[in-house]
Amino acid sequence: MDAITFAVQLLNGVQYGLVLFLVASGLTLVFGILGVINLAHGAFYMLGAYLAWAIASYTGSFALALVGALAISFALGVALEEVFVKRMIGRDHLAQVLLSFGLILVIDELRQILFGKDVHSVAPPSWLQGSIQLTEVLSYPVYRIALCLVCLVLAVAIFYVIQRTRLGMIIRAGAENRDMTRCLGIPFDLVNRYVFAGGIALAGLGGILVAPISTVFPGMGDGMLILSFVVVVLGGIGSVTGAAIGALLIGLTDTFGKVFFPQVSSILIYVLMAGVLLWRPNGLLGKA
Amino acid sequence: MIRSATPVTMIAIAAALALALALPVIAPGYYVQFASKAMLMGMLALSLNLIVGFGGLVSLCHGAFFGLAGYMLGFLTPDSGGASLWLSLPVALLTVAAVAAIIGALSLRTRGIYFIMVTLAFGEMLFYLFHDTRIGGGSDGMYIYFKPEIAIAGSALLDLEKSNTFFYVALACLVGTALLIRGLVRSPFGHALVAARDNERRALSLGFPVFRLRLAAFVISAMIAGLAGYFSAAQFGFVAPQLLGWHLSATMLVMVVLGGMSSILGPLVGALALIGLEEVLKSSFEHWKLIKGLIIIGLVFALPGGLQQLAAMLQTGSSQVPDLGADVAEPVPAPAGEARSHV
Amino acid sequence: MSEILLKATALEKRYGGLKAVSGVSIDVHRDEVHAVIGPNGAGKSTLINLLSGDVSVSAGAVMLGERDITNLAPDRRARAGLGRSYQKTTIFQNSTVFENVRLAAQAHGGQALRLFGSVVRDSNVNARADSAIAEVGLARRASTIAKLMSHGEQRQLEIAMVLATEPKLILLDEPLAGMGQAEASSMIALIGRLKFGRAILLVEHDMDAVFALADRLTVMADGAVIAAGSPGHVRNHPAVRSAYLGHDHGAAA
Amino acid sequence: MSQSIVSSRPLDRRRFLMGSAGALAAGAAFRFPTPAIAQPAPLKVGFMLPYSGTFAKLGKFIDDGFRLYVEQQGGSLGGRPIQFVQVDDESKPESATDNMNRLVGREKVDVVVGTVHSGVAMAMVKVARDTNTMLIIPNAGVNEATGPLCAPNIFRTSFSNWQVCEPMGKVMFDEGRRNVVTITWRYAAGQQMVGAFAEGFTKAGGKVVEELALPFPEVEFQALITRIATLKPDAVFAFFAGGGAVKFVKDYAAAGLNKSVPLYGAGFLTDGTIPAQGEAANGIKTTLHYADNLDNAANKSFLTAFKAKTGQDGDIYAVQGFDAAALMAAGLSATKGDWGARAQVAAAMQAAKFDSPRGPLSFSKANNPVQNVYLREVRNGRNELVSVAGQAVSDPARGCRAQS
Repeated sequence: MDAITFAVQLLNGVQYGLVLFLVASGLTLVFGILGVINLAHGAFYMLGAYLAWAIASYTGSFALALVGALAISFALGVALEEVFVKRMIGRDHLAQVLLSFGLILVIDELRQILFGKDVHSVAPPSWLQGSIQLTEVLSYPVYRIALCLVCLVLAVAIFYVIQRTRLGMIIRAGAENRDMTRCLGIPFDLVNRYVFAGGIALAGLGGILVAPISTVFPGMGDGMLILSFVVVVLGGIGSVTGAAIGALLIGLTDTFGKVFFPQVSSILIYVLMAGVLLWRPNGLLGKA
Repeated sequence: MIRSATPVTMIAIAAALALALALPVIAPGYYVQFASKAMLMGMLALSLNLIVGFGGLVSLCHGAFFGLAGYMLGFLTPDSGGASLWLSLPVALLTVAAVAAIIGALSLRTRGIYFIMVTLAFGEMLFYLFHDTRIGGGSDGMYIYFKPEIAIAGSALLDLEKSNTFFYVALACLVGTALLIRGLVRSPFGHALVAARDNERRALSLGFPVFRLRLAAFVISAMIAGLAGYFSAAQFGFVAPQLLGWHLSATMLVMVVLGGMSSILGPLVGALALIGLEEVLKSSFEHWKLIKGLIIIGLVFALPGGLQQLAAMLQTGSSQVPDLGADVAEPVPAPAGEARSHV
Repeated sequence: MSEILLKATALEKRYGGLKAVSGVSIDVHRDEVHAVIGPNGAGKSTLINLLSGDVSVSAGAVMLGERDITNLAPDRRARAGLGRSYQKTTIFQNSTVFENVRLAAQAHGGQALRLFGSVVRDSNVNARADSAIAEVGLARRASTIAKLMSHGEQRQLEIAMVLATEPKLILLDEPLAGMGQAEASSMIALIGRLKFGRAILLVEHDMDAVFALADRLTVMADGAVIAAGSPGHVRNHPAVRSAYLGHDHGAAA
Repeated sequence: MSQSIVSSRPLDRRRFLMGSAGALAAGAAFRFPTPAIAQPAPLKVGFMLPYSGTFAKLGKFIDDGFRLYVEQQGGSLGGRPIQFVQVDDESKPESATDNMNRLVGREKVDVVVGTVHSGVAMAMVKVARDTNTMLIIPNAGVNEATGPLCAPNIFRTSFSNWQVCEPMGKVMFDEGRRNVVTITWRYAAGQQMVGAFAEGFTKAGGKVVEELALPFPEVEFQALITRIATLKPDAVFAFFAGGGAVKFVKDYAAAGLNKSVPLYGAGFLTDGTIPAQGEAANGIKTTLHYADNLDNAANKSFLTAFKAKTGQDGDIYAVQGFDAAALMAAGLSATKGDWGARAQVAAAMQAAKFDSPRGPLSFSKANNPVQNVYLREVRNGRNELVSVAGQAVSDPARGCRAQS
């Protein structure tokens, strides 16, 4: 493998990892702050992609699809928090598993009623449709590069919010000690609501951004859910930095695994996970 | 801990057993096959409840053990005829036990939500192992053209190809499973397992080896799931990676909660109720999964004690909502009594 | 002097850069109550957790009799003969007194984890449970559900559970916490009886109880031992007075 | 489409008897009532097709094609009225045996028509063999169904995976391609198609440089496309279907490879997917047993009738459903509607020859179609006929022991 192909494969891996991070960060935040396990996370990823497709094919504008699908995802998150999740805080994990499993079935079936079950593709905005010539035979799609940049910017934004803002301070304090935060007079219910909705929005955003380079299809959420779980387990529950490390590790393992060990590529990430668990049962950056 | 069965329960069990024994005589063939399938799912729910209900460990990789045993039968079935049950069943179960021991040893190092996520990930690992590699036919699955043969000294003892015979074998397995779990729960082992669920730290400080205890329960439970998977594969003659996926594991959890986790037979009732409900919904509604999803959500909020709670509510008219209570207990329970602040 | 049942040397526990316990050495003899006192945050509970194995040590060694138990998990220490009670009562609330104690007796039997056979019919276990219940004076309450009893009785039950595991050494973490006057005095009497044939390490805030029970005393502050010796010696130790008066007036009350 | 079992009410026995009595009373008393006068019992056809999931559209078109033929015959085949029962197989192999048992055991259908997904079809073949139920496969190309698992009661009106790909080997060699990379999903259909192509291609003298594969139905192709760019082959032979085909063709073009390394494939790469693929599909050459602009009378009248019935443009899936009904008609006509005479029915079906919309169609000893395979190229948004890649291609039916 020559240097340029290696670089391109590296880029492929990083790009995949960045998308994983985007989705998994939502999952890890919701768990870290609300203490709620959300198996329906992948379903919201899938829903984001379908919403983007529906809006894009109705309006013809990717920008509108992005904004619209994101807003709907967020609103859905707020509504679900109000109706269901609020009652879940403090309930045992089994109840949370069952609730989110029920939600998966409901969301999947509603999607089928609203959008059908066909496979669709979404066109990227026209100014991102070209490719950049890399070698004499290989070009790299501009949209993929743009996607990398957008994910990077979002990652930085997430870190900034958590590390530097008052909201982030409350979020960190809440993850550290829920009772204490409540005592300090912080509107915890409000924080919960927006963190949950934000988590859902991140999953939806992942689906929206991936729609132009992937296809939009019914089962797309399932694979993403499992990968996000592995990312969170690897990185440590509640740790956004851990999720970033985990996501990049998996993106690179998967990409290079496909090239070097095509037969077992999808097992490799689980081997990686098992190895990390042997070493650190609570993930790379998880609290002991 | 475990309540003794009331006379009413005993009568109900006896009646259900009598009905089951008579079923092949009174019901058409399709329903006998359907009942066999339902009983195998019931075994699965019973096995899962050993670790969820009595062990307090929410596992999302039980489907993988179910599927793995089925695949083992597939591997052991020759092209020309059925595999010998005496050989293939122990091999399948021991394989499941070995895999469960490894997965359990890794996952039981974690607690609570981590345990759920890790078991989910390991279950999916097995799913992808069969889905993405060519062993076992990859995503196409694998066909088992002959049912296992039960023979002694070369002469066939039971012919599993006959659906009535298969039904009785499945029934025997189910009854055996129920008795086994009843025995386990009442044994010193079962008491220690429940103690570890209720208060892990106390159980440790009394000297119970909680890790080994849970690992043993995990492996036993996985082997029962494997037994169900073995016969399920034999019944359908086909195994696919989807059998190992977490959707099956989650459905099993629904059965357990629906039936009620506090009793030995509750999950069996839950399994039969859910499968029967699905059969009815499937043939009546286009979007039956929507209804199934809503039922599950309703179960979580309105009936966390399952059908048992419903029965109790009908009897007493109360509607107190207990929690599912099958979580890994906090290491330290709330202080007892009216502890005064100390001088 | 009688046999040393527990000997801890230079125990240390670090959390990150913070030393919760450092350089603590302590021993307990047979037939003795050795009390550990000190202001809140002195590291007494951490010490007990280090001895019982609930918390792993960063440095130092713990010997139970002749056996090095430094790296054993809590359950193995328990089987080696170390029993403990917790600051907050940890019993199985929905079980009866007898069931609670039987469970503890079972843990110490030869067949603690037998897969088959009913627990209910194991006569050896039942007999040991009965005698532990009798020893703490709960015989009349044997079939009462634990959560229905008074706080004091629950603490007695917890001690019965510890006894049923037939420990050589008992760690008691604030056994009098939350008790009224009458309950406290009967608990003090109970602890006084328990030490014979065993050894007891007691962490307690109630100074009257400590001085009534302790054969020897160790005083901790800021994670370290500041004084040790007989009650009389400790009572007049200047470092002890300053530690209590300087840090925490209330605790010495 | 409903997932439920929808069954039109069967003529019950009581009404049937009254009808016969009425005919007697109406002045035909001196003639013996013959089966031709009494309304014959309807033949129960069980559709086990994907009415939901990725292949839902394919299932619907097969269903419509079949019904179109039956309607053209006035609602009956060989004099027997036809009654339909539907089961949605959801393209899930794990529920296939269950669904098949439901049709055979509970609904007691006379014949099962299905399905699209090869894994599901395999399970159906198994039950059909065990219960000796007549099965007509209107799509799934899995070689085994008319290979090692062939049986007198199992027919196929579509293709075998081998059949549609093997001719492509010679075509590509004749176009000057010598070193080729193949890419597909790692599952039976993909391996059989790529294997058949490799067989034809190496026989012609070409060399397969590398066989790339990824798990079904994964669609993250980027790493493998980069790999192709590194290998720089003369051409690529690909098999994907549905959403995967759309994405692969688009990614391939986005990477700029379509300009330097021409893409060939099995027909499914561009069948029914061109609207979603858009410009990226232009110039892709594929082989299949059908092309959008086949110029024969049967095809023209079929497309017109299908459009009139459903309002949609017919395709190969509709043709396969249509031919499944035609095949049954051939069997029933030979016995004057007596489905019970199974040996004669099967013999007549195997001997059937008719002008299908896809061209001349007959059947091999293994009950697989013998048909032309066409080379097509994507132009003007459709798969246009280039040439006949193989005349009357017959699957070798390897491992089939039922061949007499």
